[in-house]
Amino acid sequence: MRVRVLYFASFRDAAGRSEEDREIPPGTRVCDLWDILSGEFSAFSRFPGMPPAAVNRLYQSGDVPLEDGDEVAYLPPVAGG
Amino acid sequence: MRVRVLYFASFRDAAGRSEEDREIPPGTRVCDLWDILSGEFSAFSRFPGMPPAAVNRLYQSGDVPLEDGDEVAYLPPVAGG
Amino acid sequence: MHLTHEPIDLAAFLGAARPSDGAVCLFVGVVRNESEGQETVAIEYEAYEEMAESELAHVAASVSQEWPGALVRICHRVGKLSVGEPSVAILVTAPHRETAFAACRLAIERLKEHAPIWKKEIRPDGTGQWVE
Amino acid sequence: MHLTHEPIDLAAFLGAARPSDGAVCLFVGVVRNESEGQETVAIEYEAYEEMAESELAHVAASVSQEWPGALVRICHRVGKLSVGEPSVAILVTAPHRETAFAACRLAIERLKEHAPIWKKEIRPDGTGQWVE
Repeated sequence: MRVRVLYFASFRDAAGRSEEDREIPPGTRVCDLWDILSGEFSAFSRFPGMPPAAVNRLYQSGDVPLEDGDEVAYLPPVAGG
Repeated sequence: MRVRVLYFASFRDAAGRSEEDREIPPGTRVCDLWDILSGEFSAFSRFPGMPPAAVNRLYQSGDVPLEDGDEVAYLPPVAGG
Repeated sequence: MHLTHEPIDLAAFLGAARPSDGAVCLFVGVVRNESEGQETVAIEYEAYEEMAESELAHVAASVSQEWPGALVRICHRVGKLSVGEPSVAILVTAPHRETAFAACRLAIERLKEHAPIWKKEIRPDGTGQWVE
Repeated sequence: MHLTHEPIDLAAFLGAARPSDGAVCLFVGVVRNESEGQETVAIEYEAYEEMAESELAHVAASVSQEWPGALVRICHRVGKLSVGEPSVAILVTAPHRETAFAACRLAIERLKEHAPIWKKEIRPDGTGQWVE
């Protein structure tokens, strides 16, 4: 199945892209996709554990299984205000 | 000696005037003048003790002696804001 | 830092912050349509004006001293105000928000405690009642 | 309740209070000229815009629920801001000042914790640094 991954701020810089589509196996959870990405983008591994993640624009925990067509974003530490 | 007395808000209503000059004996203190006024204006006696007082636009305690030419005001409970 | 007989212009009151300021906190007191269950159509504010001016300046100075970095401005209206009109505005700019919030809150509390200002609530039948 | 790419117009943001409101508290975050001792000439704000919109709405709704009577409005700027420009504005109107202050403070804390917004501080030499 296929999900859309968004990258923001320092994660965008680290990944060298702001978004992409990813093919992942059915049953892949939010935390599993993070493991895949942090294996690929070495700068991600400076984060101990998974950063906050959003699926379809809502915060979700790592054990949530992804579904085909989901929009997924891992969020570097926020700094609004 | 002579002092100027100012009345505000409910004290003005009770005294029926907003200001007046008063002849007082030398040595009269802030609290003494209050006793004189509250003997005269019965509505003032609803206040237990002397209300906050200002002499020449500064808060002063009751035991401060008045001087000729002072501007004196007894202040009903304030309600700014 | 002043009393005014004219409506408070909040947009004008919101001046520019200093370059080192990261936070602005503005408090505005507004005439409400009721007070302790009684309908209010207007409020008449009266002040011992010369003394109130100096007390407002003193409030601003004392708050700035307790919250270093806070710049405090205060404006209080006198006269007859309709429901919805601002009676008081307090503007604090500061490097950080903790200071801005705390100083603004302290300023309005001090003002309410010390400023020689009184208000008379006007009821729908035209009678007035001093708030004491 | 929104993100904007245009400068925040504080005068326009300060809307009319409800007749039962006696207190207005406005917080404004402003770009500072320094951060932890380093000079800053500008800040670039970036947001996960669709999500940030819904998170800001959620912050406002949750604060109103915790402080009954508080009406909360939030506006956050995105893009490149110069020193002195407002980055965020939070307006709370409420019957009483305790609620207005507390709700305004809670809203900015929640926003800083939850809104998917990032900032990059721009130094005088043109380099940028994400604040994390």
